[in-house]
Amino acid sequence: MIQIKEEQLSVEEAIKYVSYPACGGINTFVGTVRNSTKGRNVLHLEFEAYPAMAILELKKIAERAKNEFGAFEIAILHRIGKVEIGEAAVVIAVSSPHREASFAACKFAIDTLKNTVPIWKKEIFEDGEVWVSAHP
Amino acid sequence: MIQIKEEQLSVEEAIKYVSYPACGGINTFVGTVRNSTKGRNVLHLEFEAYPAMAILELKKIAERAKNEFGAFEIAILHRIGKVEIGEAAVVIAVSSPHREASFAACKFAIDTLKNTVPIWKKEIFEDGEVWVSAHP
Amino acid sequence: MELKILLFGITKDIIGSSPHTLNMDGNTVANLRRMLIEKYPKLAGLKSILIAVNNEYADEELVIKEGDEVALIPPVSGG
Amino acid sequence: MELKILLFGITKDIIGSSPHTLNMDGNTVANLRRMLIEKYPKLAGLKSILIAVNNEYADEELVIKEGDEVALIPPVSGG
Repeated sequence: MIQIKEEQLSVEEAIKYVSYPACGGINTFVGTVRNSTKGRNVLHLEFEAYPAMAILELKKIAERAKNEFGAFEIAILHRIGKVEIGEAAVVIAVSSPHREASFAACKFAIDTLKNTVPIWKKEIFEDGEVWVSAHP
Repeated sequence: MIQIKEEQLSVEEAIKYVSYPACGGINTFVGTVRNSTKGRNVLHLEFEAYPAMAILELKKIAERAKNEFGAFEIAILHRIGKVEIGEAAVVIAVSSPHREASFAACKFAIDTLKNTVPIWKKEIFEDGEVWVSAHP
Repeated sequence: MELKILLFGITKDIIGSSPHTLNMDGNTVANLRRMLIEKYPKLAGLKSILIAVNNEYADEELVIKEGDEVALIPPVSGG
Repeated sequence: MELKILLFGITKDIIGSSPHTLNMDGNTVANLRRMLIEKYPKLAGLKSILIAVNNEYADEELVIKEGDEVALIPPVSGG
């Protein structure tokens, strides 16, 4: 299950999707919006995606999670638009017969997502806004 | 939050408990009951605990997860009694300001739980039952 | 010393109902372990057997006192 | 060749609205990159800038053809 959407993300839904009677472990990562960055108060975030390409890159991650990291099933959900403090920006759930693979595949998925998937985060402060990681 | 209980476990509840505005990552592990072990069909599991000591050992894990692995908050829920195929036997949720710590602390918690916490699992088959890991 | 021992999992199957009452010779955890294995040889077939005193895993040299909560801990398998 | 380029995040702030239409000299990704940085020097200040052609990250040597979907990809920051 790969989704990019404006609505709130459901961990339960992701876990349900990856649950199979043959799987004994499900690892989940939820990336939430923090209230500060480098000591500055963040009001909220805004995420923009290049949807068609982002979906393709997410599918590549899902395939590699299964083929190289032993994931049995994987769900990756990413929020776009305005996301409030504390809300989930990303949810990843990975099932596997044994737990080690679920941890490794989930870690691979979030690390790779942050490097390759065309989604951009803007931090909104009281006195301005910044596209995260844009500048050296 | 440390709980050992007969009722179904809620991942949402665990995640909610560890969520803080200062935390950007929550890693969760759900251990579910598999339908087979070494090729034999499992009907269901039964978990028994030495409750007072199990709670103490779980508290030690929670402390180490915070002090040694950078967890900001941690929830560990373990089911006892009869647990059906596909249901969660254990739920661990760990929050941290940055995601690496949440993965490491969650992995430490489940690995250590399986080694030190006095809880026992009995697999019920069609033609018998076995206390898991009791014999070499 | 008369000791009440809490049994769990397979040790309950081997020894009987919990708590199990036992008249102990000597007073260390090592003494208790030796007595139990003599009386219930099947315990020796387990992958491991630890003894907890007052909710903590105990060393072999620990001296058990009247009123301590003593439990046999067969290999754990939670999670 | 007239090219329509999709812009996202900070590249939209620097260049303007998306898609951005551009008359391209040459036909490789490298040509396009050079043109854009000459015209919009602020792009050179970004940590990185990749070019995607038809939803795939493109090498510098790739030849862009009429009708290809071309996008500027500033440093991603999802998750």
